Amino acid sequence: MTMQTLVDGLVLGGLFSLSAVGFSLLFGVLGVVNLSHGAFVLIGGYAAYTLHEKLGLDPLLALPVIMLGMFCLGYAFQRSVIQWATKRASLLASMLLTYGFALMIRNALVLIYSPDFKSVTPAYAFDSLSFGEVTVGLTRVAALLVSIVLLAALAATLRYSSIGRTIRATAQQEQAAALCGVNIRHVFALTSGLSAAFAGAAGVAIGLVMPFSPPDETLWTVNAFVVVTLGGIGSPAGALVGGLILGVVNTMTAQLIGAAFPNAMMFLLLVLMLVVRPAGLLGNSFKGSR
Amino acid sequence: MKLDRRTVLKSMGAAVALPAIGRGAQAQATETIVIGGSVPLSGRAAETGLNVNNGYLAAQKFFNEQLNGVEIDGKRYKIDVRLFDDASDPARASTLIQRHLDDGVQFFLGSFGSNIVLPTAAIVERAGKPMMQTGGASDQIYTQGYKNIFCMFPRASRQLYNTIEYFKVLQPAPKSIMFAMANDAFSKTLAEGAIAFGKEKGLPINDIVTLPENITDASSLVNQIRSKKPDVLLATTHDQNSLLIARQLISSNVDVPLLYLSLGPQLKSFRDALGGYSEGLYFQQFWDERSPYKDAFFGSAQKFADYYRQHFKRDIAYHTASGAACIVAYVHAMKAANSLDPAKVRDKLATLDVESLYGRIKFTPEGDGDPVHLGSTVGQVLKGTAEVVFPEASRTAAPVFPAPKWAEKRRG
Amino acid sequence: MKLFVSGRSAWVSIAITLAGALLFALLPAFLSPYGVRVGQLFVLAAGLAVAWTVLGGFSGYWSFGNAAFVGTGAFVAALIELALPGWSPAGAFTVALLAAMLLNGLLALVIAWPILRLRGIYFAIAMLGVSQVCYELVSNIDALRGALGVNLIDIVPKDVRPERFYYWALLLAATAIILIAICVRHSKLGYGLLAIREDEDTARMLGVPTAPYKISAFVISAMLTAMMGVIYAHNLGYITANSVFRNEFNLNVIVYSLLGGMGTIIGPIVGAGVMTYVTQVLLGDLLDIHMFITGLLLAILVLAAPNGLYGIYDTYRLRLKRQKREAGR
Amino acid sequence: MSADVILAVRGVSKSFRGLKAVRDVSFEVPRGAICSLIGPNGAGKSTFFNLVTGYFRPDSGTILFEGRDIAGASPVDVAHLGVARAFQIAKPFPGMSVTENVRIGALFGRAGPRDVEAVTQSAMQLAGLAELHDREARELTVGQLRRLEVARALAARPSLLLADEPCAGLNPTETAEMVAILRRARDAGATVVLVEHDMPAVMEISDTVLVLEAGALIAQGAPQAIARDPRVIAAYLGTEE
Repeated sequence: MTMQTLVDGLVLGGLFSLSAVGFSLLFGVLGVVNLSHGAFVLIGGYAAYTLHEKLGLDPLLALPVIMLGMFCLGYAFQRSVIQWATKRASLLASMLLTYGFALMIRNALVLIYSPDFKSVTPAYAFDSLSFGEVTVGLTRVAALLVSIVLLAALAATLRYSSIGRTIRATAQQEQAAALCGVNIRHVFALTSGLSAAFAGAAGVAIGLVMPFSPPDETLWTVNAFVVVTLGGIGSPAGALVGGLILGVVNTMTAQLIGAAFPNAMMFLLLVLMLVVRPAGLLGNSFKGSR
Repeated sequence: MKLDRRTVLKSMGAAVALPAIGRGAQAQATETIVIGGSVPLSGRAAETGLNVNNGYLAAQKFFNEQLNGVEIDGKRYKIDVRLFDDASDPARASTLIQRHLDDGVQFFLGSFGSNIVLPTAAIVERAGKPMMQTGGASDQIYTQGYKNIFCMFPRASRQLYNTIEYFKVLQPAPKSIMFAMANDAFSKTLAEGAIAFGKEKGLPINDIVTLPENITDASSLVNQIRSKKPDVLLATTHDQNSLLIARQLISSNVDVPLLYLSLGPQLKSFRDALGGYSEGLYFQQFWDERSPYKDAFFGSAQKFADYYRQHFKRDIAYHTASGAACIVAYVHAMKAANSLDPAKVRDKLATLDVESLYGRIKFTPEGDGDPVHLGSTVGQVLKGTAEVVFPEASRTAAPVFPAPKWAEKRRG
Repeated sequence: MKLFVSGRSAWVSIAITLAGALLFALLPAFLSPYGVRVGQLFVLAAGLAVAWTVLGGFSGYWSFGNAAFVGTGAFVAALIELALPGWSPAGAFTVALLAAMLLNGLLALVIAWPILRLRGIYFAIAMLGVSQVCYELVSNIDALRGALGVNLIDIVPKDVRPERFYYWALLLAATAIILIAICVRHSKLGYGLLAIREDEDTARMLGVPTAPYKISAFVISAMLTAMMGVIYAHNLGYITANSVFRNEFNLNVIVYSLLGGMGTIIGPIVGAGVMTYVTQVLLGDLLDIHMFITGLLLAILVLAAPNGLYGIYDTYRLRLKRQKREAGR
Repeated sequence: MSADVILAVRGVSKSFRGLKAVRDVSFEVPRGAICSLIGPNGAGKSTFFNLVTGYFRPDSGTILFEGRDIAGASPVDVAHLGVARAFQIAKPFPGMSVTENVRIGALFGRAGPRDVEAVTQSAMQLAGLAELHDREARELTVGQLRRLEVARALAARPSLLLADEPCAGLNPTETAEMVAILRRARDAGATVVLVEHDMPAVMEISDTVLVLEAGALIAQGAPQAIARDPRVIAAYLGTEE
């Protein structure tokens, strides 16, 4: 039973990781806390729903398309709105700006898709995999795999590609990078695009596993907060660690303390972690932990 | 659907001022009965809020367009339902209800969610105006001594009486029953009322699990079911959570002979999402369009449903019907009182006993729905449709117990 | 020791506040009950925003979790009233109010020590977490009744209309909050907090005892917020955790300050007035897009007037001052 | 240690991640002196200020202020003992008037609560800011800001004033004014230690000059002697290797 709980937690954690990595990246590189992150996640979910309903496209096949679309959205969001806000106001004020966008997106989703829950259920949604005593839903395993593959791909991109190197350099030494001829605005927008693309991917994975409705955006934003605070800022590894811990804490609390308490435990952990080690277990991969 | 403040005021003026001043001058102009209220159209409760909203509006449309209004004391009136979005914010709801009161609205419709309904009910009660509502069933509302607040549902703790009766007659008798309740006022009262009644009836209620109000993972519940193997799981959860629980039970291949999800399987979208796996699921059934109810205005439950479908795109739900029934109840009471005096209409509401599209409308002295006539029946998904299986008097199909296992459904 | 450092302007502000409060106290005579209820929302918003300002505006520590104190205050009061069944309403209410403020002060004191070591965005996140923890605990521990909800005693005197009574109660509380904020602002504590906001390290080198000052401001802010929460809850009469631990309480107070002018006392009051009018009156009729418009307004506010209305006024005032000086030469 | 030594630094070292910013520095500053700390960029001058004001804790050594070891004491305590610092990049509180800025210095300094106003006024007088009293800090020029910075530090009634490049970026008139202000500060009872690059100003004002290079103290003495010291010249011009 404990094994089952552990596995359930890890699978759930994979989703948390993927849903937080974009938030983490934006926070780490730009310092922007994007309160509309959860709304971006949901846009991904609804996109998967629409493609599945209208075109019969399997969510896993739709994933690249959705990520591409979300990338463009994120790029434009940074170049048009966030950039303006961070320049004219403060980073804290940009939090309010993104909150405003979260409200707008949520309202728009209600108008377009109605407030009813939606779910994406391909034929394999009800199948499961068993390993001895442990049974896990197939879609959950698929979501976990998607998370790991995408997080690894992101880590590799950041580490080895020239874009990734530029992003890391810019995050560490914004002015130096600018002096070296890096187009900071472009790099920031690329980061924002990546962030949104991963939010979208998380939305697809979430849509595959559970029903969702517009008010859920708050949930995914808050989860991203907790994951980043636990794991560390700005790195796929931090998001993975934070997400997996959160997932396991979630299922273990439900099992051992009571099904109603995972959220309380999660936020307690968040506050404790902030107090003990504000930059998370793996620290801020860009700016040096405080 | 947007309301323009000026037209609101104008028609308020028509409704309120005219009866007092000379009637003759504007006799040919159609007068209106303004019914005000709020619904949550944004926030978590928006889904049901929209159903309630559409029920109100469908009835309004029907009365005005099909019946050319209603005749009371020899005069014809159009019904004018004025709603606003309270965004599930009790302070906002109170403020806007006050605006309706100030504008002279005499009759009120309720919002959804007891923490919204109660503060607004207090204001309306104090003003001595009646409120018909279909969204606040928590017991707290009915222990305040309010005289003007009427609900289409029995208070939450009484809603599952039929369900418990059904568990009592199950063959073979269940050896263990597990409850899972979402942690919100309604779901909790619903479950606790049922648990108390069930224990009184000697049912083996062995496990009670409290879930968060919104869940992203039901694996701990699934694991408990796996290890405790209850014969019955009764979950008082909202539909999104119900679907998650069902999906995780299916994909974990954990069977329960009687899986009862209070909210969820009523909805077509829920059954579609589960496909064949929804077969045999139980739920709390308040209303079915095939119910044999006669309605003095719509004709029958079925005719109401047909009318609704002609004019509204959104799927019909029991809250749509109960919302429409609120207006129907008002019209019956107004006709019986032969007056638009809110105090007289209130008195007639209190003694109302009439069959409607939604069922036989009759309230307890505290104002909630009569648990026998307005209580829920036991529903089950059979061959893809939502049937009523208990009590036998209203049965549309015979229950299947134990329900087929997931593995059997998987094979098709 | 002198109460105020800048004595004259403090007394002027206090006089203006008292005059303003008196004026507002007379308003119900001219307003419809609906107007009075809108007034309630405004006074509530202003009180909460000024209470937030004592920490957030003065010291620059933006709390994104003041709903924790609104909600904890409301539930502490409700539960204490439940525990005092035989008492007169006024007596039970007084005890409940004082206990709620005291307990919130204690709560703030306990979490202040670790949390106020965090700066900027980390403090903001931590407070968001604190408010969520409080919400989850109140909802999920049955004894606290957050899920089932709890009734509060009726404290309205027989011959007073409830909307007026609560308008005056909220106004009284908000006035007290504003007066306390003025005292803080013009005292040594206030100057220290401003120094912390501008540059905490510099402040320390100037000898500002930063840690005790921040904690004091935090505790004051928490107690004042709880006071508003208790009255708000009584006004509703029945609360669940969802009625008082509202995200709006976390974020709107910041919006009011940003809109009106961060760091000032008049700013959040003006901001609360404008936002209450816009969201409750102008957008009261809009059924399905008021959330969208609120979001849009927020975005426009941050983008177009990052320093708020006060910032616009301030720029204008500086220009006037300069022109006057140049003309005088 | 004789009574008229206000600051005695003994064997102080500080390193950051293996980089030695200050290595084994010892010197004394007599009460009532004006003492300049010079050296190339990165020589450890600012680190040294940070050590004295309690912003950093030295790895080893003692810092005796009026006979009391303040190494590792918190900045607040150091300030209360009577050490004030004027920053190189002026950090006034921009939304406040000149008077309010100076008043903060007085409030948290060593003046009694009843003397705050008098101290504020006299510090503004001393720094030549009386005319600008109601100007807001953000309206000031660089030179005025620098004077505000010094006035705020002096309002704390320090017995030791640490001034971080008070003349940087000032024109000759403003520099002369600043030199006069620092002299008046000394005459009012504060010992002054400054870090400065402006050599003519250093030569004019200092009683003693200390030269740091790569974290080590390489020379100290009267200004004229220092100007001729070959090690100092080498440090500034670079040795030919």
